[in-house]
Amino acid sequence: MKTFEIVTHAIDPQHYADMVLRPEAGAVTLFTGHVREWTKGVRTLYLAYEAYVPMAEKKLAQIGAEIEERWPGAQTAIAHRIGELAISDIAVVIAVSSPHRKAAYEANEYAIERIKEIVPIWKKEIWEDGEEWIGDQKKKPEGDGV
Amino acid sequence: MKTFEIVTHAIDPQHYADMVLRPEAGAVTLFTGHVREWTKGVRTLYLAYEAYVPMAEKKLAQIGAEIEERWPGAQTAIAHRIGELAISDIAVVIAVSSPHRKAAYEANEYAIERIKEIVPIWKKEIWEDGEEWIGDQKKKPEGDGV
Amino acid sequence: MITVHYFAGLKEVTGVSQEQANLSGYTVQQLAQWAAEKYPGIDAGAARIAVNEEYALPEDRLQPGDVAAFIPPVSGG
Amino acid sequence: MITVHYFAGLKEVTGVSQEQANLSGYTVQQLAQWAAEKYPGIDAGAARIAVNEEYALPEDRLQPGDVAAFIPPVSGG
Repeated sequence: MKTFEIVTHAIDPQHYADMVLRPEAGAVTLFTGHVREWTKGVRTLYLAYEAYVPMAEKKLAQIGAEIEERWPGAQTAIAHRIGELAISDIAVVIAVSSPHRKAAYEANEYAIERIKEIVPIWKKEIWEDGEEWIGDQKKKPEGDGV
Repeated sequence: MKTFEIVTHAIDPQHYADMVLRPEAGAVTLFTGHVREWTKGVRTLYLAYEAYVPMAEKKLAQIGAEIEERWPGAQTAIAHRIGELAISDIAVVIAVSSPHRKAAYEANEYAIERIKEIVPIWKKEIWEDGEEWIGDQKKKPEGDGV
Repeated sequence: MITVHYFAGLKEVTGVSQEQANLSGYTVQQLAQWAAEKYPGIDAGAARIAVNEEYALPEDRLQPGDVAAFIPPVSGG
Repeated sequence: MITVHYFAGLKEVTGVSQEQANLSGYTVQQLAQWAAEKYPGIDAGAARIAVNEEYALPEDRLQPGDVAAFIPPVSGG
């Protein structure tokens, strides 16, 4: 598997944690974003994700390079799943290892923020009474996304 | 297994992530603290951890309760391993789930800070030329722990 | 010829996920205008345009064989 | 009788991980003084004292059957 990838199958988060582990790493942070059943009182049945796959993988790798530059010694692995996802399925996994914990937390949170800014992946929410492509999460009220 | 526990065997972090997952959780953060080979130019051969087990488990549970109070909706599971640990072994795992990601990151970092303050666990570092019980990490220069 | 990709909501408006068009020499801005005329329903202004899998500037010019893509506001994660 | 636990570096100084002592009625502060006299090498001042698995105050008083523990500065994680 690749360090930065778009996948169409269920994500095994431990695999990405293992990829970034090395003897000089004292801390590993692993973030998983899951399909949430309720958003603002509306019940989601499932989600469908689409990506511009080759560009998305390049942008994920770019985020990894940005992290290595900002937090020297930090190493990153990221995967995002596309296709139809059920409640609690993992949509995205971010693993960051670092000698010290502070960088591992900060860099991990940076990665998810950047994914929501620059990586060409789109989410469609399917509810009981309709569906909608979600976009421009930056314009939404704070706390709406995961 | 328990949600807050001291263990003497290898830690499977995924187990703790699974314990905190539920339909309303959009984000899960998983922190693992690993035995690091080099600290300030000194090579660690292995570590030995000791705990006051019943009190340590109570204090881990207390941290979980503090998190639930500070970040409503956040759920936590924590395990710390004791005994002899080799380089890269997991010493501690912290899993936090939350509807939204910000709380999951913040609460997870809070948990490791609190562990280093109040949980009766002690680390002995064994080097090529000696060994020492480590204590009072708060007094150390920043960046020394994981 | 230029390959043009459409994604997510844009794809549902255009009805195609990709097409070939004779747009060599167009700037990225002209590509956006071309699409807005061809597909009146699309909000080309809200989308960014990528050329060869990298975000492009309005004044960048398309070369034969380039792959362009309309990137509506992203919502991964 | 009171059970007293010693951990980590303190245990290496005392040579015992736990012992029974007739300390009922002592305050936590008096317990610390008792240990400092019995084991001159221990830095009882750097340790916190727990009673029945909860951090105790210097003025808390030991009851028969209580379990006390010297908690040197912790270093988990």
